[in-house]
Amino acid sequence: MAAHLPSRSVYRNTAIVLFVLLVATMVVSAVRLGVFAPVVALGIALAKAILVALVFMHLNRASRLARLFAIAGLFWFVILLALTLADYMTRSPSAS
Amino acid sequence: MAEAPLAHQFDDIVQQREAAGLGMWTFLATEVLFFGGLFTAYTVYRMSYPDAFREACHHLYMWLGAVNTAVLLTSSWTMALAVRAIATTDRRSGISSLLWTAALGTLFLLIKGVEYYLDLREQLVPGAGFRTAWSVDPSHAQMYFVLYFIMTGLHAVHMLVGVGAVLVMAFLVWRDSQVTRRANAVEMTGLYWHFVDIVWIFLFPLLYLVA
Amino acid sequence: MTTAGTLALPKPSYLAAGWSLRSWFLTLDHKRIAILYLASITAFFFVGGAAAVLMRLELATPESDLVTSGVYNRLFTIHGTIMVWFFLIPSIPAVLGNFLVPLMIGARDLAFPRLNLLSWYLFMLGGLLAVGAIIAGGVDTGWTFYTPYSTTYANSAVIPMAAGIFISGFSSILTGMNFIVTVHTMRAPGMTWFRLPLFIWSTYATSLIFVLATPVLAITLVLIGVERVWGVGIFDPSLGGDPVLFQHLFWFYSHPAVYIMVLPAMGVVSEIVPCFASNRIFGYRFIAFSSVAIAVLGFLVWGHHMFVAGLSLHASLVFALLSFLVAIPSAVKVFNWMVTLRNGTIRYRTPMLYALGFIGLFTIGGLTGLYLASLAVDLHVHDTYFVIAHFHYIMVGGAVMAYLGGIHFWWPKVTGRTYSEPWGIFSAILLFFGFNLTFFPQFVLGYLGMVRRVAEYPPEFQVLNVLSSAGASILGLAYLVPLVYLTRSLIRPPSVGSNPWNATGLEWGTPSPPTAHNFDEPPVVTGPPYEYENPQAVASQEAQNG
Amino acid sequence: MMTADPARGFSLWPESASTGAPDIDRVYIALLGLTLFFALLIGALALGFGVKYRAGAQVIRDRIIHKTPLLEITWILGPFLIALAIFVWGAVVYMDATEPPAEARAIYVVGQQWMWKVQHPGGRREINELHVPSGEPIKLVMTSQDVIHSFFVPAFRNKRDVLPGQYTYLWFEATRPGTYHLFCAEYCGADHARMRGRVVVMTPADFQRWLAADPSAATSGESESASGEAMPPTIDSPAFVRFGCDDCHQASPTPAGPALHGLFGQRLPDPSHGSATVDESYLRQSILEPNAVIAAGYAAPSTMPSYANQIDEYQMIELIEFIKSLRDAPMREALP
Repeated sequence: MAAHLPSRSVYRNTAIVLFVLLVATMVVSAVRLGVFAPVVALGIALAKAILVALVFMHLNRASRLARLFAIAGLFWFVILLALTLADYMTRSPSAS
Repeated sequence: MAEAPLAHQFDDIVQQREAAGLGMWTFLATEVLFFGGLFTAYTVYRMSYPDAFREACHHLYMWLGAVNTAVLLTSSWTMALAVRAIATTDRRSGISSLLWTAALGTLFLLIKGVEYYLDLREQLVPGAGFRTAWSVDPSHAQMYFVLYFIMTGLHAVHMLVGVGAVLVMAFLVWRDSQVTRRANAVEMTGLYWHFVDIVWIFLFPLLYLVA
Repeated sequence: MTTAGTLALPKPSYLAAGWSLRSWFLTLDHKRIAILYLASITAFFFVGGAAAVLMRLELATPESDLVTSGVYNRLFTIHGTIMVWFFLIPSIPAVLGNFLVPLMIGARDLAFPRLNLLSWYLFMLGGLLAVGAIIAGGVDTGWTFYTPYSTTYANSAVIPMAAGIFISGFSSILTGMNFIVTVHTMRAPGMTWFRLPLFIWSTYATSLIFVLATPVLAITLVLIGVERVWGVGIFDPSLGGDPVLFQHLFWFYSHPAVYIMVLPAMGVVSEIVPCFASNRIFGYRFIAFSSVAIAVLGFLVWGHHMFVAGLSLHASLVFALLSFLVAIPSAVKVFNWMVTLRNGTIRYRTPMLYALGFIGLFTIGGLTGLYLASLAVDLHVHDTYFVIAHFHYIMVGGAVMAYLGGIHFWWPKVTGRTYSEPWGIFSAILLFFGFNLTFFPQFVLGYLGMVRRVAEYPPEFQVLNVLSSAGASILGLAYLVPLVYLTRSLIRPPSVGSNPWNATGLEWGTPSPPTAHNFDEPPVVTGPPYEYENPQAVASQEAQNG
Repeated sequence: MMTADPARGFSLWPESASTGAPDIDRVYIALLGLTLFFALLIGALALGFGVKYRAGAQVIRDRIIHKTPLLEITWILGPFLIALAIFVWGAVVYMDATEPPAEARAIYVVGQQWMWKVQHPGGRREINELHVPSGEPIKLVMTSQDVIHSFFVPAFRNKRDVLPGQYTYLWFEATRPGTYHLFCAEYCGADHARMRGRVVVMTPADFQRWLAADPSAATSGESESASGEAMPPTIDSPAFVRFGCDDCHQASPTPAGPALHGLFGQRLPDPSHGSATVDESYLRQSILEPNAVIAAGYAAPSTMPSYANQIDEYQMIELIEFIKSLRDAPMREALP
């Protein structure tokens, strides 16, 4: 079992990248990006989450099934969000 | 290498471990949708009241949020080290990593508590005493804080459960003569811990970096 | 289906393995937990049923004379919440699913027996809270908890009821997790996905909905609770909230929840029909995939509950189109069941009558769903008795018929006893008749414009309401009869052989009732399911089977 | 407070009294036919196979497996095409039934537990009754003071939820004078069942007389007016002065706010949403949340304060009606 696990340095490097991304998101938030600000902030958050999932949660070497369920959770959340917003984004400001 | 005792319903240890892993991932999918409902509500109201959210966000202590993010990221790192140590029969390092993880989790909760206290002092807690000095509709600013408290509050509840689980794991590893018998349980606890970390990774920019 | 190593040794059955309270209430045996669920949901069924009886009595006249409006509002809330969350949703999955999933796939138990027991305790805790809410004055929001009524205006025990449903939701989630993991990891050697009984496919699809939809209901109920207790706005527009958002979140769960009820029912029917037609099921793969298709599509259609609620035009069009698509996998199933009858040797036993009743009533229920999905007609029939009739055809005519069919089908396996066949046939026919008399007039009432959730109505609707109430009394009787003869069958000692129906499937290879660990050795599966030996098939043609 | 239901006898088909009702009936009848067809088909299959292949019957039972998925394709493709056709038809009828014509007469409806309050543009109010002329499109501008209600007139085959905090619209054109049921279709609390009323459809001439009758004299139902053809009532708005709207929204040379005359019905370019049509919802939102939509050419944030929590639904209706009355006429300098 131990042989399947990444070495300590992989974890350390991942942690360092995570910290760099944290600093990056702080720096970016200080810059005025307008409508792109949330996109960038969420993009960085997504990168962090993927790193944690792949390395710390061993999703990169998990069974296909585990990956499938990890993605299923995300996919169904996207269904919830997308179809709800399909309503809100198409409500014109003057009509309901 | 010693393994957890085989439960009667399983044929072998591989099947048992596979079942536990899949069960945990299914549970995490459930958790995604649990928080997903909140993220959806957040998105809808942020789109409806962008100015109020921006103004309300200014009242949060961004630095406390950032420090807390760093604390949680570090705890995920120590958790990953704990899983690795216990899988490689390194009991001493495993226990200390688990304790570090629990300590960092507790630190997170303490900082969060301080932040809640500061919010309370500045009349940012929704309800009758909510501050009135807003350039936007106060009910819209209040919506931000309602979501802020529910989202961070539910996350904090998850953290409490996580700290408890990590401490239990540390105790079991300490007590058990064969440390690898707990490897699978520690790994599952780790999955949960990292998931709670990921939730915060999204909460931080959504709540603290709106401005 | 060929099995090896299932010859029963003289071991005690799971029922004989102890009679102490402890042996039941701390059992980890999936079969005993199924019995615990059976007893508890039967009790809840009669609570919800009693409320329905009072409602139908009240509706026999246009005035609110038997009960006041306030009481009536509590009655339909009791009926809805108890029937949906404490009877229908756990009915087939938690009773038949718990009993059959390990047996059908050749496992000794579910993957997580302790979680399984915990599920039942959570279910009971939730149920007791719900009953407590009823005793503490009742809830008058309807089972849908629409805001801002439920959060700001209702003066009733909303919080205990919401808490009860929240807790029982975790019971659903744990059950779903357990089934998913069990089906994935614990199938017997040779039990490939396409050798699984179709009941397993539909239970698996149901479990996906349990796991992915229930948490959204849970968080929505939390938000209701927070808004009510804390007095802050989340859905109340006077405090900046949006009541339509509540409806989105609520129906994201509650529409798929309809498929939680009807998918397992389809699974039961897919077992009964080939058995009593002595014929292999037609279009196995299409039926299997249609279960998954219904589970997935079911998540994309919730907006059809909101066409007149303020949903934008674009969203309405999208949701309407997607809603129509659900009709396709449903039609696939119905036609495949029909063709399974062809060239069979059909025995009209009690389970088969329930299954045929299901097919007929589900067809009507499904087709009337098209009226509601078509945007135009929904403008008129939304929130009328047309909707009531439609979903009762699905949930009562569909899910409850199949549940009773399944109970009758597996009763010999579960208890080792047989019931009186004439009484079984009588009550199945009575149920079909009573059901149609109750609910068919409601389609007409709905199109005439009678709205739902009213204790009073204009006098010209009385004739149809009296018909419906008369039907309800027959329906009530048809539920009591099986309760009596099934209970009576328990008095005699077990007497049934392992396979009284000559059915295929691993569960029929175990003794009736099965032993505690189901199989002494894991069975080995070597062929596809539903390999029925048709006793009257022409031998020369059988050779062409290939 | 409940108005007596219009008396009706037993019937199996609802009466029809709007231009849109036959369209919806047609879709319904088509669906009935479809239901009948499939129910008979399934019934015939079940009965046919059920009798022919019953145990004991001496028939040839062929066990050849059909290898081609032709049958499956038939009953996947068939229902799909039928579903698609009904979807398109239903959607077209729905869009007609929910999109009010531009020239429709606006009448305001405020739902509250447990009554319908109606306000006509001329100021005439009624409770649990709605008088409308036949042969003219009517647009109901609806909101609720408390919970969600739903305005449902079966004879018009149309309903719409009435939500607190926003306007929703229901439009119809009544065809036949008469009295029709009005129901609340969305459960709204204790007396939801009694939130019933009636819609009185009158000939245009009768309606004009009814409208002109003295509102205070008319308690319910029609009251005869001898004054003949009524003039459209003059609209003035005390609320427009009380809330200080006139301080900024005047046709003066240097207005602090946009002039309002001719505003209603215009299509304004709006940077954040593309464009927005000024209708009742737009005016309502602009009064309650001045910053929600800023038309192109105006500075954001607006200097106008929010009137949320100061203005009730009836004052809102008054303001909107006043703004709508300022068609092209220059604004009067002195308001009463």
